[in-house]
Amino acid sequence: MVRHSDRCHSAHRTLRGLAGEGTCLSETSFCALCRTRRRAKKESRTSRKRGALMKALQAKLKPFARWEVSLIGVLVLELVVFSALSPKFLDPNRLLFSMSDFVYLGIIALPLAIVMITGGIDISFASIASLAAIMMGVTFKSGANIWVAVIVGLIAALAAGLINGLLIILTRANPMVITLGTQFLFAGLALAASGLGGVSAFEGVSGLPEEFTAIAGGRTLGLPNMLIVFIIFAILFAILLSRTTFGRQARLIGANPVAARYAGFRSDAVLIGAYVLTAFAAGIVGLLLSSYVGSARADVGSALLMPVLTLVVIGGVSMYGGEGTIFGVIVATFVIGFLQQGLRFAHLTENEVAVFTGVILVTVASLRWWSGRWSERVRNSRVRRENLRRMGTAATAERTDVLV
Amino acid sequence: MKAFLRQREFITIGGVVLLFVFVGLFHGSFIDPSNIARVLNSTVILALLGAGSAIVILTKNIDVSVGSTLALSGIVGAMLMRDGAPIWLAVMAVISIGAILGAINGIGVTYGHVPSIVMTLGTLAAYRGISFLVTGGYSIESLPAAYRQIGRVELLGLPVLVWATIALIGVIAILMARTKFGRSFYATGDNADGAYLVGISTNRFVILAYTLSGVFAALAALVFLAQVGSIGNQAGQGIEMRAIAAAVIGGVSLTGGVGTVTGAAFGALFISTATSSLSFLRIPGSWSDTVIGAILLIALFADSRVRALVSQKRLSARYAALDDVPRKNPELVESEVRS
Amino acid sequence: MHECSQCCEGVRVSDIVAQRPVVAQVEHLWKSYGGIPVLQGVNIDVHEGEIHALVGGNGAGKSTLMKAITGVIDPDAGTITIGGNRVKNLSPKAAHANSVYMVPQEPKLFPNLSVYENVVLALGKRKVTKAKVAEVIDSLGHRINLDQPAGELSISDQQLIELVRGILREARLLIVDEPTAALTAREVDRLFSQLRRLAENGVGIFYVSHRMSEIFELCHRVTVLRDGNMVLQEKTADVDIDALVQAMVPDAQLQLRRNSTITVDRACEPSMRVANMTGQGFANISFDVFPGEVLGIAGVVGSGRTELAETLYGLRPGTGSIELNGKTYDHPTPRRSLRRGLAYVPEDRHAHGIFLIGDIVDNMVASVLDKVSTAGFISRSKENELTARFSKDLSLQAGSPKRRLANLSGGNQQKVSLAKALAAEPTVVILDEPSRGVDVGAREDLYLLIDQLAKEGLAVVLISSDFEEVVDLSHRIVVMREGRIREVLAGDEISLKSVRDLSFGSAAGEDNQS
Amino acid sequence: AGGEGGGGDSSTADGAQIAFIPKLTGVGFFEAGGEGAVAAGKDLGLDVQYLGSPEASAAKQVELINTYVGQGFDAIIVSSTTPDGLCQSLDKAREQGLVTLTWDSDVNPECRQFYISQGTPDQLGKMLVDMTLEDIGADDAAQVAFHYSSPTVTDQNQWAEEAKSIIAEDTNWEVVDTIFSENQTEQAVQQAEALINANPNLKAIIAPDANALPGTAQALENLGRTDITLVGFSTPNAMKEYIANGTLKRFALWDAQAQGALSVQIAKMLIEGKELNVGDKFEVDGFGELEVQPNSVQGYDYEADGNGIIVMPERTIFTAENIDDFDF
Ligand SMILES: Nc1ncnc2c1ncn2[C@@H]1O[C@H](COP(=O)(O)OP(=O)(O)OP(=O)(O)O)[C@@H](O)[C@H]1O
Ligand SMILES: Nc1ncnc2c1ncn2[C@@H]1O[C@H](COP(=O)(O)OP(=O)(O)OP(=O)(O)O)[C@@H](O)[C@H]1O
Ligand SMILES: [Mg+2]
Ligand SMILES: [Mg+2]
Repeated sequence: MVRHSDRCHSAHRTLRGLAGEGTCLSETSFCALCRTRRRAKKESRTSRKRGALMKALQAKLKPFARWEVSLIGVLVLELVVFSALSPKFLDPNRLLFSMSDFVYLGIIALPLAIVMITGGIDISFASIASLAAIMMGVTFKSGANIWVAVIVGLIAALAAGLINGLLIILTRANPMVITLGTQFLFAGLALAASGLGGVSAFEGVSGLPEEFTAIAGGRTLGLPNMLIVFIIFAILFAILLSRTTFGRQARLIGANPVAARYAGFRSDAVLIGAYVLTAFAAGIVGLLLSSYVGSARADVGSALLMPVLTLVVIGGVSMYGGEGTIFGVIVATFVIGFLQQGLRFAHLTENEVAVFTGVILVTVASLRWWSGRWSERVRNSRVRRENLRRMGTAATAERTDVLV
Repeated sequence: MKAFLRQREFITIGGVVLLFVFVGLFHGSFIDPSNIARVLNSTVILALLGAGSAIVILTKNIDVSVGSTLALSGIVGAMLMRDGAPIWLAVMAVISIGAILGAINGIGVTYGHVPSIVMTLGTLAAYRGISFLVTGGYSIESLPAAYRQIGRVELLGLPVLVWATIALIGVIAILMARTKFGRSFYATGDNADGAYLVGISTNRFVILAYTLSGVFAALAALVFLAQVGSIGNQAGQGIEMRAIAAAVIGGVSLTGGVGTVTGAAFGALFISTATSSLSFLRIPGSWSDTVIGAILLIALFADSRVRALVSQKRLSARYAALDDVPRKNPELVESEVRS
Repeated sequence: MHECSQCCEGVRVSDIVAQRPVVAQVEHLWKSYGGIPVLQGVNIDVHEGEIHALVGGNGAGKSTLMKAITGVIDPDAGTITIGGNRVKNLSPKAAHANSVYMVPQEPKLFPNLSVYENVVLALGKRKVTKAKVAEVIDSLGHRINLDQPAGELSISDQQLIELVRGILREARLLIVDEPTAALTAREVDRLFSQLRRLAENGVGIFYVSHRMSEIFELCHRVTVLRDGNMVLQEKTADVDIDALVQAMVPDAQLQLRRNSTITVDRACEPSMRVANMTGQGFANISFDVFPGEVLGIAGVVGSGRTELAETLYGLRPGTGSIELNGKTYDHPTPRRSLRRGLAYVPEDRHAHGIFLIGDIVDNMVASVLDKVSTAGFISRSKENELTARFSKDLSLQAGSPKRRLANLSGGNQQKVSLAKALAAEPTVVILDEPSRGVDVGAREDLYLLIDQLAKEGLAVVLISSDFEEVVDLSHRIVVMREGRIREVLAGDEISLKSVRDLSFGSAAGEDNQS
Repeated sequence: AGGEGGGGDSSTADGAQIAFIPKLTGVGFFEAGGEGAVAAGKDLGLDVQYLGSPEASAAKQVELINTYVGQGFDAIIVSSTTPDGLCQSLDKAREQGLVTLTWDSDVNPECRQFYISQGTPDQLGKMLVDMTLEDIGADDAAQVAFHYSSPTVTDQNQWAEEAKSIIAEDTNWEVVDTIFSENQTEQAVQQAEALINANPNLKAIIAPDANALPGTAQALENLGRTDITLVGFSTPNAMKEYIANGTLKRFALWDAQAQGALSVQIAKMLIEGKELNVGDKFEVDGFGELEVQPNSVQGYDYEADGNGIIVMPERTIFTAENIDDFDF
């Protein structure tokens, strides 16, 4: 009894501490509150015990049902199968370096996952990548320092993201159509910018300085730079989504935007933030690709849309918002990247690769649901058998219990 | 509710008219009957795809595979025609393939429990890949002249294909608005749990919606063959986004349960009017994306304003009505408010 | 214990109802979620013309059982017999074909379809005219525009439409899951006569409720579920409230009635003062509420209380002046309200109150994210601590704090919604229908809590359509009707009758004895 | 690759792997080129793979090239979507000992060894104008328009620019519009229809794109216009119909299959270690004697050993008389 109320007091102090000034809860009454709860607790103790057992069981099983874990399984399977098919596939150096060919998709997919977790979507990022690239190119061509040009490109991307976000919160229209509109708009502006900058759209801006073109193809500490950028983004966004108030609000807005309003979230700011982050990543990718292919062009981003969306979706992000993790997107990046590479190593044509990727995408998504259901069934029937057995022994006692 | 929806379609129609007037001011020949007929004619494909997408969106799903469905079904039809199959047979084949491809999407979404965007992204890639494999990469040329002639037959100044599309969409619209069958699509999208609970076979309606979308894509393919006279593997690439845009501009809500196929068709008309106005406005081809994007955004912005206005009006009308409720007990209404 | 129900019938049958044929029978029904058993071999049946009450604490498995009978969920094991035929792979459609219909606990209407379409679509092949629908709504003592989209209805009107569906459905087995949670006494009464009429026509009815008095008034038989086990099944004539409660919550001492003896110090500054508020659906509202006071706002459905609350909280536009803790508060927004110490627990839990796909921690700290974080980074330990505290204080029976709200029972969801508001440490809290769908044990907790909050100096504004509840808990009661304050009752003026009469605007309250 | 029998020091090319990459797949022209290349490979005992992406994208081509380098191919022949975008990966390929050629659409000359050209922009641009000149006098104040795939593709833009500058210098024509149809046939038809309706006095449309040309022809046919001259580049199979019914009188192309075959033959020579320099003349089966031309014919100012342009000897103008002799 004493111990209990002690706990109450200290707990209350902590709570007050959290709440800061201005709370009106008095300590004693709060503890009176605590006391009145004891009865209810006693009542539920029996069910708790059983619950605890189940929980332990569940905790053991849970990670295996997780989507991300099955993705890792798929990844391992891929590596095994493809290296069996073609020994050159597993050459570590090649494997490492070839990551540059797809991790840039992941760089956009990471913040896009956050956008989709808020229940939105952005399909204009491909155009934003192009816009950033061409703004950078045009600025460079007009005589500016390459790093100034890079900053101009990124500012263009940020502005584009801001436009997306503002349009979405101002019109309250569906983000998909808004960004469909801005997709055209930004792609068009990229072309227009190259025209106004005196760059013919089909040539782009070449002759970018060595220090810039060396970035995307280069290595640091033995790792391809593209991969390093991806890792940095991955860490940043993983923390952002899971550890910050921004990420929490983003997820809960996706879960229930109305309840978010009732809970006093800064929904507009969070939404704008998500779109700006996506645009920023798209801008980075636009610049990286420019560096990678050695010239700034108005169409560097043109083929990004579907692959990036595929990554996000395979990564386990729900289209309806509220669910998804950065880790899933990270794994998905490698799953899809190595899958396509491996299929090419197996001498499949691009069309066969497309068919294969499509089929895998659908199958994996379907298996996700069915395997969850299957494991739930197994678990439930085991629980039932256990309980039946226990009840069998206690049956007599219980029966009298009820009859009384 | 119906009144409001009708109103919503009027907004799109108003937009189309405005666009015509605006471009007509710049370039009189834009509103020549012959040019209007041409615009309508080039709307047909998008209108069909938009209507199909609309039905799927109504059930709170999405179909981004319509472009690939168009390509695959059209290619098979074109090959049949090229190889001398009777036209009716080829037409039936195209429609059945469309239906099958659509149904595959629907079954994946329902029984496979694959989220609709994932399912159709997958089939978007797969169907197009298959059509490449079917053709070996070549486009199918030289379709029978008899078939291509269909694209050019006119009736009362409009191509028959336009009439046929109007009729088809009209029938579907009535079906969707007036029958329990049609309303069940709305119910499924509006509240799938609720629909299931009251005994609507939501799975069946989702599959049906996708099948219809596939059939519409196949019909679009038939129009494509008649109007274009050949079909390649690139056919319909990227058109799915425009089809969805058409539906949304026409008032179909991506959250399901709201909108009409007629609206989607008008949305398509809006887009194709905007696209074909560029040459008339003397806008260089390289600016076309910018202009189309801007028009789309302006349309969405205007739409959101109008919608906000309408709902505000409705709300105040509602509460005004609340005030007018005849007091049941006049003597008590006057009771003093103490505080 | 399954043998019990049989032996009970065999020996003690005296009621005519019990001799009629069985409409539906469930045997050894098992259902688990994620390895946690929710139904553990339940046996239950209902006869033609019988109204069979099903009671139990939050999460006891009542709704789950009913969902299994209507095919909404798939039981793990057990048999379901309807009309003498054993059914397998039941779906709602198949259940309807067997003339079984359920009015769900949470209304599940089609928000964008008209009210009429909502009713018609639920009737399968049966055809009804608008006039017929209007007639049924009228018979429940209500008027609703049939062409209006259902999404615009208040939650209680939505519940009513669900009931209309059930009544028009003409099922042989009708299940109503907590239909009265959002209804007022008069409507409840009308509903009861409808249900009795149906029963007289031979319909078997499962009636799920947390309101004990209703059960004795309406039902022939009662079954109590606890933790997925059937712990009592008796004719209502043979048991009393105490026995039921004892079965539900073995250790609880019930004290539903509580006469507020606390006196409120009106000399001090009011926590909130509202003057001349006018907004959507209400006009000229003025009141004040003092620290330690429970101010009830009573009224019937549609009297504009929710709108008033939402306007004060900053969710809707309105004019008038608000004073919070002595400072004027202009242009409210939810965020600023929470900062200034005004919290709101919404009426529509699922849509507004909680994040169904979030876990308990997510929900509880949602409105105090700033407080559990430093420089934008959430502290895991702080949020877990806060969650643990409130889970304990509200005796949340939810297992792991990582459980999703969607998987909690309605009552536990309500507790989380409440905790979310209280976590903001408000000085004024507006509770909108807080006991909606909350079981007896938890409701008792809730009342104690409200009482306690008031004792601690919190000003509580209690909006409720349960007149008994308002009368019992409030120091003063504002009665609203048609958007206006009709009366403010205090002290001895407060009685069930006065509140009822004022709410309905006539002596019509007489036809109800609740 | 370098170490694995492919490199310049080896003298046999038997079984060598060659990747023949189009800008994009699914377009008749590229498929024909691929077919020619694969067939030539079979004749020569090489493993030629025609591999490309359905979308024209620089990043995708980089990815493909990297994959083939990783797989140890011996030569890469690419129709580039960008002048300098592939340079890094082609450089890497060359470091690994692969033969790097371009066909159809070039990259900057320093990034590849040889470019197997269908004709210089001068030649092709002039050809477009010449074909138009057969119907419209240079002194007419005629309105003409261009129609091709996109403002970002290199070759078509080069030809169009060349043609436009010839038009500006040598004729009285006015270029009223340039429209793009992004490789979409139905857009090609619709855009062309809009173009024609918007410019009632239009006299000629120049469509140097395998997709835009048939699309425009279909548009003319749909609108029943026979008074507009249509010329351009496309494959004969796609145009037979329109030549037969008189929608257009002539268009041009080079033999895409031959271009593919020629590229493979040159790749084989290089794999076998043959050195080629500007001015060298050499015999190729089916093509007679060819000469390595300097990069300057394409307007570049980079020249180096083992680097140059090999121009296909002939281009064909298709008319009603000769079109039935071709099948691709
Ligand atoms: N979909 C689900 N997934 C996991 N658990 C669930 C699910 N639905 C219900 N549960 C759990 O099953 C138990 C029984 O829930 P049910 O809704 O049947 O309770 P109830 O008796 O109706 O309670 P209430 O009176 O609060 O409505 C609860 O503990 C709940 O958490
Ligand atoms: N957003 C809205 N648009 C139109 N009408 C609304 C809206 N919200 C509520 N209403 C209507 O306003 C009326 C008043 O509803 P409200 O819920 O405020 O009443 P209340 O007094 O809180 O009653 P209760 O909470 O018991 O339903 C209801 O008829 C409701 O349908
Ligand atoms: Mg329940
Ligand atoms: Mg209310």
